Amino acid sequence: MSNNKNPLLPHLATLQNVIDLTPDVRLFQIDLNDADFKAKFDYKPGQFVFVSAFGTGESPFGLTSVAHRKGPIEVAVRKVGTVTSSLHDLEPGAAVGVRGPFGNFFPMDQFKGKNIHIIGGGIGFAPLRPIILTILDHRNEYGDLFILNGARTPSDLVFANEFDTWASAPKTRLELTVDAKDDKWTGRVALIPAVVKELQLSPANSVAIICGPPIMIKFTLTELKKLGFADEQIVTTLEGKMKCGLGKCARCNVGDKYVCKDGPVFTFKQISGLLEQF
Amino acid sequence: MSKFISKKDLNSWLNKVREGRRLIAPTKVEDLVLFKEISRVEDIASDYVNTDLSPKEFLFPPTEVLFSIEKKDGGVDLTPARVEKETVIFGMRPCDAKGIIALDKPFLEEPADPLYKEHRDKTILVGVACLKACPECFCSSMGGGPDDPAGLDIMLTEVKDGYLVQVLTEKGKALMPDSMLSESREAKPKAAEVSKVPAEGINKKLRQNFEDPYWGRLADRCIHCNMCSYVCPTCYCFDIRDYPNKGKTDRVRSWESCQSAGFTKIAGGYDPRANKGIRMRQRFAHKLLYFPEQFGVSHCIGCGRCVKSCPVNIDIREIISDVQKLGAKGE
Amino acid sequence: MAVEFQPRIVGFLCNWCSYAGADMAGTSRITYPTNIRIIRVPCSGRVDPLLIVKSFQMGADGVLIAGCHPGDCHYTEGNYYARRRFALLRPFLEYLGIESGRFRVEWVSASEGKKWSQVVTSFTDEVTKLGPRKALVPEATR
Amino acid sequence: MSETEQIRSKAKELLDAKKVDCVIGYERATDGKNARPMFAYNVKDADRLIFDQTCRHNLVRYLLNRKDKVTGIVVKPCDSRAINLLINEHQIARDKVVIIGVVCPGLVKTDWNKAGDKLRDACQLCQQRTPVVYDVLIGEPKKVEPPADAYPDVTGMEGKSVEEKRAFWEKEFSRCIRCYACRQACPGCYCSECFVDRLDPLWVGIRIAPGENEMWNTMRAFHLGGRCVSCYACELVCPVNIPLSLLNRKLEKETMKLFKFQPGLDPETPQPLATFQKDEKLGVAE
Repeated sequence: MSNNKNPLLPHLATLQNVIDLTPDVRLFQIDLNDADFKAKFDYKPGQFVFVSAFGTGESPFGLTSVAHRKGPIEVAVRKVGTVTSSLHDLEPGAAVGVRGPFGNFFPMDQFKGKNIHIIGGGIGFAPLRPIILTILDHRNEYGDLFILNGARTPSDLVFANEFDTWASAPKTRLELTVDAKDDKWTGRVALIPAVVKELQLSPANSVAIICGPPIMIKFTLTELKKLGFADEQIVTTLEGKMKCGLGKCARCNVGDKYVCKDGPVFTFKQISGLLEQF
Repeated sequence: MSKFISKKDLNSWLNKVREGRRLIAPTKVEDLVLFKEISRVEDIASDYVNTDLSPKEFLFPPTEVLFSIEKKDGGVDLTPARVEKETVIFGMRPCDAKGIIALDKPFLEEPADPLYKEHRDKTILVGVACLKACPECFCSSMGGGPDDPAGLDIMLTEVKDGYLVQVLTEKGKALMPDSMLSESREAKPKAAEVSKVPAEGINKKLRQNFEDPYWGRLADRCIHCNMCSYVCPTCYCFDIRDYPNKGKTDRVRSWESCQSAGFTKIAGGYDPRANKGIRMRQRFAHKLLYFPEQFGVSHCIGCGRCVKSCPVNIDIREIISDVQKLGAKGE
Repeated sequence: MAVEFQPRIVGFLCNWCSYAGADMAGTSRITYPTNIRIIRVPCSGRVDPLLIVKSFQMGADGVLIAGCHPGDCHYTEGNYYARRRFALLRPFLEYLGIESGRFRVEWVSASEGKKWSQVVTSFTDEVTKLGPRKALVPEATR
Repeated sequence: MSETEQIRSKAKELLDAKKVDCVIGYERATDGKNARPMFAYNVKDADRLIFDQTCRHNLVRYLLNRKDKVTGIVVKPCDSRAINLLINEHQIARDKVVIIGVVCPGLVKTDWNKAGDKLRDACQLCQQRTPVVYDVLIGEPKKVEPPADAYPDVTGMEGKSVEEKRAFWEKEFSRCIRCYACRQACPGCYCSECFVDRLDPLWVGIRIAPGENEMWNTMRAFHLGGRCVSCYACELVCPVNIPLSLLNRKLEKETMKLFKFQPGLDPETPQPLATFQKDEKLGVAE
């Protein structure tokens, strides 16, 4: 049933696999049922989809996979509300709905040749993973890759199973930090802004991409500014309550811009120019 | 020379139109005048200036099933909802037609909302010009007028024992062919005298005074119910959830208002518009700034319903003139 | 032969007394009508009026609440609050057009299996006499 | 000196002496006939304060947003009972409120752009023309003889058959558009998350339809059982004129019958549903 006509009608898909990333975050690998829609389904890092848990509703989730790897669509879902809880109850093989892809995307071509700093907090790290995968798959087109992944506790660090591949990749540095350690943790225990300050990240020919809880973005932003990062060098992806994803239902507006259509990716130059603070 | 139809012919026309269609018209409910489905033409109210609620609910209902979800042999089947019957909305005022033009913008702009489109295609709008204005309406300041037929399929203007008729669209002609109408030399009566509001360039002034403490002070009074958005003919915010319905599941869309707490709360609990003043500003910024700049037409049509029903008299006319005066400080 | 009306009854039973009483009825082979769907709650004081009104709204023909006799409450005062709450709720439901015969509160201790069966039997008869309750089936559209 | 002048001078005095952060009162609405709430932050604002028989809002609700500031407030007798309710429920502190009580002349039936002169039915039945709590009283205390039956409308409703009651409420609730103005106007409705907004458990749901409307209206009223001070704020704001006081006052009548308690008379007595007597006979499971 092609439904390019009906923007609110989801495309049917099947839950191929469910991987537990943390006690309350699950990675859902989704396979679109409709063959030609699946073939046409192209998306870029930073874009998002609405995933339907039939019987409860639908919610927007940042895509955490990359299209060029031709695998299933991947979204990381933290169990926090009714739709996410219903999704967490699903077993592989269950039917779900997908709408999208929506929104703009990280300007990967503008990142080319630059040193990339990825700073993600908690589940906020998930929409940044596609940038890492794109860089690792086209390693020589980009400068140094610095990845800072923070979380409340060690077991809350997402994509832990990929840390080794990232850390051993060429010109790539992986730093992890937690707010509170458990008995097995030997790494860094500090808030993300403090780590950014401690590591004295250099703004030269660099871009910093932040995503996480608003409080973390706020303080990381000040640290990056102190290190000399200009507003247009700092990029983030905003979160908003959304219902359509098409820039029409006026639900996710920040001032006169829509997070779902003019975003979710914004540079901080754009954000400070917005009529309404986020 | 204009067309004319007598009251008697109009009533028999309405009875004929009612067969196989839904006839919606203003009728007295308690001491309100509401648009309701009419079973007897005599129930149609005539001594009203405008209805308490707008006809929006017949194109964008308070609650509607978008599609139903049926789990069948391992898979899932989605059946979009359809609009079966044609509807005739009779007795609308020109401002409500302007409201529907504004409502068309978000819903019919590509990619269009097919359910709204079906409602719209299957609805015939029959308006009656205003010979008397409400004390709180100001349509002529917002791009409309008491006798402006824009958006209507048929426009009636009451004269002695009948109506002057303007058939404006094919849909109107199909329902009211010229053969039914007689000629009349009756002069068109003077349209109602509508109060003015200084809405010119309000979007620029609003942009300049976005951070003014005016909004915080205004929000003191507001109790943040959903009434202004629900009585407004052009507000279109909605919420979507699934509901079990006899074995199947319905995806339901219902009205929602930007004034209720939690309207913009996101997962994890952060709410960018938890502050009452910011929520208040959002309503009037969307009405007078964002929507006009995105869709090129005013989102407030000056019907005055929010002015009339607001429990604490948050009056958009007063706000427009206040914000215009605020402009002095800006650039 | 018209299908004889079988009322759907929802029962909220306090875990320490009435639920045990119903168990007692079962173990001593005392039968009672199966129209009642039993929901176990920690205490009759836990029964939120929302639960009762929601049951009626979703089509229940009768709602029964059973708890410990005043003074026996495992939590000392749960049934005292419940007694006041339902004393106020009953006339209110009647005022809204839900016959008071459809809403009953009983104190049934863990040893009163017999009384439990009588309560359910008499309540089922009473609700059967009152007939099906025309619940407001949630219409999708107005 | 008229009530308006007395209120203005009292407000100016309080504002001048910086005793209050602001005075909440009434000013003329934009239809030139009715009153609307107003916040006077300085002496100049205080000149817009008025008081007449169209001052229908219960302003006590606004105190809930100003718990940390000292606020002056104009209250009618029914509103003043709401202050006792909120103090009893530890929502506001008595020392944070300077109460300008007004002996009430009774309110007139008003509507947008219309201010009649016929006393509202509620005010004809009113048994309390003098505020129950105040720091300053405007007007002479007035004693009112309680009418024989203080609840004629409720008694009338009780007399109806089950089918008639069922049909009546079904018709009334089906008009509800769930704008929640009744909740937002009520001084007793201040839950951080209302049961109607809960998604888990889904008590009501977002559908604006008869079934959900009945659930909403029934439970909103019951949550005020033994608490509602009969200020009629909910009924006054309903855009589709649902007779909400007919619901609330049934609970008020039952509360008086069962527990001999009228909400809002003093801030100490615990509300009926928040307390109990061990051996009281209430006709439940007897």
